[in-house]
Amino acid sequence: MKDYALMMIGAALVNNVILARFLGLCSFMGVTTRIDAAAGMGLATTFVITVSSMADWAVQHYLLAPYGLGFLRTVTFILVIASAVQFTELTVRKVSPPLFQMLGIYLPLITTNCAVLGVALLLVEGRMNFMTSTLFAFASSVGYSLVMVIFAGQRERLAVAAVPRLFAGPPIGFIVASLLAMAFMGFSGISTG
Amino acid sequence: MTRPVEMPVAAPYAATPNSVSRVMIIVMVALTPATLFGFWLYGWPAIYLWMITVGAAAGGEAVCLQLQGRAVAPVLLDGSAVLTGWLLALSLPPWAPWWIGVFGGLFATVLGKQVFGGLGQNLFNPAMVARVALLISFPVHMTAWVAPLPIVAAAAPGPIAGLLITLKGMQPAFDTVASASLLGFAKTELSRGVDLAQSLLHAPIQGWYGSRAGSLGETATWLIAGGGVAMIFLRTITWHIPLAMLLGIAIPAAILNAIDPARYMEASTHLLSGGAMLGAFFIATDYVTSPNTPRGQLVFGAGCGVLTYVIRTWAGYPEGVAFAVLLMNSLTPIIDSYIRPRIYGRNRQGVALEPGK
Amino acid sequence: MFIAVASLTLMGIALGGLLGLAARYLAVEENPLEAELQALLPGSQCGQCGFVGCAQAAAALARNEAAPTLCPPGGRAVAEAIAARLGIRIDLAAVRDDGPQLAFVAEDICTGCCRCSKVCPTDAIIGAAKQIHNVIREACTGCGACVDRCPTEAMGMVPVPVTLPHWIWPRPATV
Amino acid sequence: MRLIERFFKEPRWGVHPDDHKRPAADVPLRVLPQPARVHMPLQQHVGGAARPVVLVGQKVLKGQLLAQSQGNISAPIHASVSGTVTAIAEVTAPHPSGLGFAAITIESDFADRWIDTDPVADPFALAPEEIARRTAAAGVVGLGGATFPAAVKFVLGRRLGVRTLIVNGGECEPYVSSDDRIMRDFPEQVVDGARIIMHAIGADESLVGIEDNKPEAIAAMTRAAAAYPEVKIRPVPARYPMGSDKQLIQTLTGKEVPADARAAEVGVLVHNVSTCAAVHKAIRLGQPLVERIVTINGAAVTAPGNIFAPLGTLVDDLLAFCGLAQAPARLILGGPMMGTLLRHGRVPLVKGASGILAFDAVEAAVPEVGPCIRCGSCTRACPMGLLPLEMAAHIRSGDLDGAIGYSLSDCISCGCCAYVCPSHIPLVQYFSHAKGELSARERAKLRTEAGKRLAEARLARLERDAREKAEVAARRKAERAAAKARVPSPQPEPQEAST
Repeated sequence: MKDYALMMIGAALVNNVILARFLGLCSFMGVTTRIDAAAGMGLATTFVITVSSMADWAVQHYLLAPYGLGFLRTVTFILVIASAVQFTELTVRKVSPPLFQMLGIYLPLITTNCAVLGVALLLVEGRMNFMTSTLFAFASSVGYSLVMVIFAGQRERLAVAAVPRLFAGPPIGFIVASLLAMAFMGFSGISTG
Repeated sequence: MTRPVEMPVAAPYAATPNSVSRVMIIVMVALTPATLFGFWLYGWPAIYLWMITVGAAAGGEAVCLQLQGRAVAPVLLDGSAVLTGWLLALSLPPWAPWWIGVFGGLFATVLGKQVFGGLGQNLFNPAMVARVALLISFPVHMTAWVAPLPIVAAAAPGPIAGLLITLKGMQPAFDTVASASLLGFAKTELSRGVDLAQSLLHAPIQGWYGSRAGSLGETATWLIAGGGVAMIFLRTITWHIPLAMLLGIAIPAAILNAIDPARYMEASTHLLSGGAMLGAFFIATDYVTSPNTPRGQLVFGAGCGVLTYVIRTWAGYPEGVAFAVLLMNSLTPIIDSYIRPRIYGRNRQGVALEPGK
Repeated sequence: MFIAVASLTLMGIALGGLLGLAARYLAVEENPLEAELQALLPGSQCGQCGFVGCAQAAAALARNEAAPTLCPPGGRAVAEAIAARLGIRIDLAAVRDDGPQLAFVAEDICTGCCRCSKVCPTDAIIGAAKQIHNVIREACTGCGACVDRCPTEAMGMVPVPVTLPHWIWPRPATV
Repeated sequence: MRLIERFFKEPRWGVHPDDHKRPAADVPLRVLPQPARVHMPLQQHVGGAARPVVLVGQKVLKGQLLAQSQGNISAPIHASVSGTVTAIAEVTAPHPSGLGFAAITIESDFADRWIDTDPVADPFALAPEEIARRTAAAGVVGLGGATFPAAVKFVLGRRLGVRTLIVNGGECEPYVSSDDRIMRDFPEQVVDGARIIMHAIGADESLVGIEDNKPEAIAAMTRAAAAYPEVKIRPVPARYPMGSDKQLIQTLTGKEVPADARAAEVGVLVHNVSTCAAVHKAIRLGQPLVERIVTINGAAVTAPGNIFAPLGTLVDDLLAFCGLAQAPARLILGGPMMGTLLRHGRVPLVKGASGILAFDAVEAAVPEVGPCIRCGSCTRACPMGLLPLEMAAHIRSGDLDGAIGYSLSDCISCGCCAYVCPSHIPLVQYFSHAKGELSARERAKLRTEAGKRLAEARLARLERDAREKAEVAARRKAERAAAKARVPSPQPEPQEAST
């Protein structure tokens, strides 16, 4: 139990997908202009990561590994992810048209969000069992959502701040992201301790 | 200065005597006793480091303003850059080499503040940004503490020797005074498997009045707290953040200490060591990076406290105030956007009240 | 090799089938984007955007074939509203906005030719043939369609005069 | 002890500026000598401007109707001196823009002859509707500064069954003491006016809220109200903006007026003490509202104090009467917190003007504006519980909708936020600017809609014309064909006339 908790904290905070592994940066910069859009993106991505990593685990263990099809891993994973994204897109469009509007192009682009494939590949590398890998994927995506929401809040404030022209827009965004990553380093050591 | 009549000025045509520089001056005055005590305790190297850090912070601000083509003097005179450098200096090891102060001071005002557009625009506390950057980049120098060696003591370095320490690093003559802060010591011992009951027996000496190894600002705990309380009474800050933060440290500490005293230190030790007091009264209360509403401030303070405790207890770093403050700084916009005051005639959700009630 | 091809094919078919089902059950009607856009446009059909009327302009906007800044009489406010609806960012500095305008007739040059009143989309210009024309301020949308039609250059545009109840505090100079 | 009290007992909203009310408030009331000329603006109230009923050159008596009200919410204007109407033209309005508005100019004959009045000996025998009618005819509007026609509120209060009349003697604006003076000098008029209003709206009690920095007024009012237990004098803490309706209602009754609702909907109605006195004069003496007490104050004034002056008097004349020690660095109509900046003194005294302040350079100094440090002083001071710093930040970056999200519409422009701001940011100006922009946007929208309707009407018309033309052409063609078919019959075509 304690191991699961530590593993999840590690995946969510210490080795945060965005701040420590630098995955999913395009959505991190793209969909964080408003808190609600970032939260929606976080939810959608959480869903996609969790579902696709479960499916990917099954594909890896029952198809790729037994038949020695390791070379097909990326292709099949992308196939699974793309389907999960399509499904999410249909759902979001049905359930929340305004959110669909806000996410815009970034919703179908979850397919190419490297965080999704990255987590799936990390799972394969980690050789985890089904339970652990699902929890790991879920915790990673919660960490992703958390950082997305935090960063969106900060960007909302930056939008009304008098940032010098030289730094306005993405530059100050990346500076903030780096300072945020520095702050998250405070958690380092928790999962090992 | 009156403005030309052509552009109408809106009411009110009266203004409070309060001003930004008055606020900054009050904070500096509140910091002075603790700083002087630190100077006395750690001698000349501490004085030099303080001057270097404050100078670097102010210099960094001046250069940035110059580059942006803004007037330098009026902005520097508001005192915010000096205060940032001062707070940073209080959180550094007092005998740290000069470049720590320079790097930190510049980092604080340039990357912590001016790139955001200057005073009021930054998202993170500049002093803590610099401290965390230093801690991550130079862990050895940032955790090299010295035992207190009052300036009047015979063994203490004089003005010249002190200058050498600041410029060239620790001199062999003073190797004996190298020490560890209590939190760092306990953490190291715990990681070696020595429990607190054992390790605290030969821990670094803790003077009740603050005579112990640590940064300038962590030793004079009571003077810091006194300055903070004075600021509360002068209404420069409100009580919400300091109280919430101290409780946020004390409550989990007391609970876990009661469960396993061999592993978890007492609440009072937590409160009186490290940057807890400095953080609660002077750093977390920074207007710019903390929430605006009393309820938001309670959440913010409690968050700072709990995170400080969590990082101190379970994470890799012995001291967590700076990290905790930065983490809560990052949550401030979200706290502010969800915790708002109730508007007259509306409920908390912003919906108009029913006339019947 | 066979297994690889077969498994990929099977996966593709299975997932495609699932998505097909999902698309059926989660179908939504298309957004009435065009109608919404048309509601945002001034609706005076002045034609300054290059389209025949506002409906055509809205259709072009919905198909992403026109810029949100296409409407001169709408000015900055309309451009902003359209951009917000389409979820795109625009450079507002590029939009010329001299504030609301009104047409006026220089009475000493007007020949009473009636050409302006024929093109006015809101019938805001009155005057019979050979009589000096006049603009009804309340009805004029400031589209400027009449200005080019006047053979004697008697038509012009002026900013709506500021009156006491319509005066707005200037935004304070920023520091 | 006082420190502790200050710490815990202060209300949670508002500010406490230096009140500067004395010595002006303690100087006995003076009466302005007849001015040579007055300008009576047609719009001295909320609502529609009055319509002139006199002609240039006409002789008028004091109290004679000059312009009648137009529309449901409006008020008539009466002559404040006897004399001759010399012009109906634009004069500078008491407004920061310095724009003009229409006014009727009367050259005084210095006779001060009143028109025949219609006094009522026992107002309580009159029907409430009759009191409202007489109050409306006398042109009484809210004299605290809101200038809402008083009679409209009577009718509204009666319809909504208001039980409590709140008489506003808060007068929290610094420098201004005209309400204080009216309570000290004419407390019977105020109390009688309040009782008449209670009768007009059917209220059972009236609470007179007076800030506790006016002990003389409290004493005078208590004496005057001693015989009437239904009129209760309630001292309230001196704190700006206690004189704001919503805050006074909350302090006196504990009730909160819901957003977007009127005070009458929670069973209370607020009238200013000066309004009460004006109602007393309108009913008991039959005199329309043509004079008021106005405070002349500020360091540039030699002899500050309260002046009883005819409406329409130029501010310059009032200042000349009190004497100017120097050219004022700033002229304000009203108080310093919410008053109106005047560009010069050639502006007429209007019904809602409680004070005229002539500031010297020291008082008028505007501190340098700095960046917002998010200290939250404004949030703590805001009596409405708003977040002025967030609203201003959004307005500054051009995001008006963001400011609306912070409930800009609830702002009462009291000025507390801008007063306490340590960076001296002109917050109220940001909000006024945004409110103006938003109402301009609203007007533009209405205009666009009207334009759309007109365009549709035109299209319909063109279509109809085209259709009719086509029909006529078709008929003609048919007829011609028919005519061609039976060439020999030269019959006239009767349908022609009907088209």
